[in-house]
Amino acid sequence: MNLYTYASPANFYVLAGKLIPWFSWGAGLLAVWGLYISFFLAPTDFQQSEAYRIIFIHVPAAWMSMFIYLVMAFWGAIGLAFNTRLSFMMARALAPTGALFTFIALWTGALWGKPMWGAWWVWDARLTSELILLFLYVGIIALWAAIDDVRRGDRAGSLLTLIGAINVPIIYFSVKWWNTLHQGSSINLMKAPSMAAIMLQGMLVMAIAAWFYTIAVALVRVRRIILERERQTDWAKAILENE
Amino acid sequence: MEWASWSDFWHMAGYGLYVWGSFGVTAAGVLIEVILLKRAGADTRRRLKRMQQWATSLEGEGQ
Amino acid sequence: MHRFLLAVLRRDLTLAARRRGDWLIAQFFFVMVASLFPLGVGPEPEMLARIGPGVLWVAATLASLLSLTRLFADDHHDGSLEHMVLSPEPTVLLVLGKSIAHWLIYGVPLLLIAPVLGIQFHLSWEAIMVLELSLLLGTPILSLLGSVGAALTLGLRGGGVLLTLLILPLYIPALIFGAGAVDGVMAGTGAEAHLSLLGAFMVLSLMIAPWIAAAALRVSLE
Amino acid sequence: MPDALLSVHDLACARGERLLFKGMNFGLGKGELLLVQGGNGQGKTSLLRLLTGLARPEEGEVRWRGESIRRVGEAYHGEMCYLGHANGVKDDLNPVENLRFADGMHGRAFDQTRAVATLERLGLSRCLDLPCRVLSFGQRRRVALAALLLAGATLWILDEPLTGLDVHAVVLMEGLIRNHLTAGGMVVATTHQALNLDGVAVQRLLVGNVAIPALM
Repeated sequence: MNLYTYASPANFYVLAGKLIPWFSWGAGLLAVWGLYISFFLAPTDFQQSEAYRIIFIHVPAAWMSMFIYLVMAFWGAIGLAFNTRLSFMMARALAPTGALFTFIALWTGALWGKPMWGAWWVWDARLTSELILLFLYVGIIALWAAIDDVRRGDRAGSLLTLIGAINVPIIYFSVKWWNTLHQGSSINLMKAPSMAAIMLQGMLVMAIAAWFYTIAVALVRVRRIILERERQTDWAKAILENE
Repeated sequence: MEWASWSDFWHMAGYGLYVWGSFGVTAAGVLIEVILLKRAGADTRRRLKRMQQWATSLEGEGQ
Repeated sequence: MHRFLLAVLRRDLTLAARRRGDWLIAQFFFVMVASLFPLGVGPEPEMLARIGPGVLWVAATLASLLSLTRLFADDHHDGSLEHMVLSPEPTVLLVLGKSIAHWLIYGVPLLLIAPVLGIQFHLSWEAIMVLELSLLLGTPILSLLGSVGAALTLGLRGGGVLLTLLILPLYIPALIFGAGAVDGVMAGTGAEAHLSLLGAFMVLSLMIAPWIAAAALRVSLE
Repeated sequence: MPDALLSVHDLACARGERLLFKGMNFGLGKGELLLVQGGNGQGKTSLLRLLTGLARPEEGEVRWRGESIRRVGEAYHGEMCYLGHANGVKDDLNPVENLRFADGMHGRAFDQTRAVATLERLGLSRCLDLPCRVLSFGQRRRVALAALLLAGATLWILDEPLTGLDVHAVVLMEGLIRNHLTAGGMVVATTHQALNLDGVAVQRLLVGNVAIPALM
């Protein structure tokens, strides 16, 4: 029994089935804990009053949106380099959740921006980069949807993810540069003068909850993808009959 | 404890719309994703099962 | 190696010369998109001069996308793409050659038309010079990154729209630095920083994009 | 098969999720012809694309001179010439120009007199200066065959080379294949039509599980 055992879809299917309940329950409990910190332990901010509580969603969602993209790029690169089927499936399983978190980050950013800056949307470097990240996610998902052949779709999607991953830092930098030129001083979202330890703790707990959720959802999705692709094999047929 | 009453809690010092709008949409997004995932999983399994039954019925006819 | 590159260039340029209508369409598209803006936002010279650089840059990216859908599609359709991929030279050189040919056919004419449109937008001579310089550095980026999208969407239904969706986000740095350079010179803050960043992005695209496009091409031909 | 230049080892090929064939093994040496047979959709074209290196096998590998074609890559392409369903002929160019660019792509010096002679030999003497757009399908196929002859490759991989050719051209093609084989060349071909190839070492390979009646 070693790591390679789980690289085979059949074994990973079983392993994922065992892991899903743990991650789901973990995500639920952590979310409850995180929400408790967000609403009952974290004090009112003297500048932003209660509106700042949005960061407990906004910041973890923004972290996740970028991190999931990087993980997708990682799996894509592994798949292209070593021709491992499972890594392509992981990349596919992660994309919709990444797009969801990107959308949440944008939505909460707008709802936070309105009371803080008096505008639903500002062309701030972070928000703009996040919007472009959403475009990248949509592009990748659309490319997968357009390609019927599984192998071609896997590789094409991974190549697009990779060139996007190289481009995202450049985009972020360029938008930031553009932003400072056009607005004089950029509005810094994270410049909360007194970031209390309890706030940081709340964001971390929420971020870990989001992690557990992402893993659980991705595992469910990857199990479905495995079953669909391996339906000709004996073990998949046996699973279908027994379920 | 920060809140004097439940209505205070929902009011969020006048920022209720923004705070609950954020948390609400997040919860809705997660919920929708989970429901869609459940449904897609069930659909896939049902479809694959039917395809399999069809394949075995064809084999039966062939013999 | 460079003989192969030259052969690809000569081939694509000859083919483009045989079908002048095709590449004129993209240039007319560029002119038309740019001309729609004054009609949409009004003819005030100050406003046009302010939005001019951005409009011309956006129009240039759209015009390049319009022509990119056919970068590999025609050769794929008649089978010559397979023959070229099966040549004894690396596919990277093929992609690089075709990107350079695309730039010569579609990018260079934009450089010639842009000053005329710049005058329409009441840009100063200085601004037009910088616009030219930024397009000179920036349009190769459009061809290079576009080749990745063209290779990925080769032979797909609705490939043209998909190509736009995939590639436009990647163009954003070029758009920002390019239009920013002209803005900078108009605002009196200088264009050097923008132009050097644009140049750096061009060099980076030149080093990375052909490799990814070549890999994408092999995937799409499988 | 000790002297097999082209060899295939435990090759498996899938289209979509359907496995077309697996565990395929064969070798082909100098002067040998391999006829790939099988019904529609059984993977003849897929096999040919695997042999060219355009497609990637599900399992196993294709070797040229004992080395995987993935590794030798471009060196292999220099000794191989592929003619697929599409001719690879540009409609906007005339036959001579087509051959010139084909030579350029393969890094060969273009020999105008030889190209013209080849085209004339293939019965295209009257359309040398016409754009290929106005040529018939069979004539365009002949232009593609001229490119194949000029390529001077050891291994020809031909997918339905006789499609669209008239009786004379088929006879001509048979002669070309025979000459190529006696000169030490190798051919892998699929065809639905009968080929008259007396005195040639023919290997037959049936792809897929559906047996079809012998074609010749």
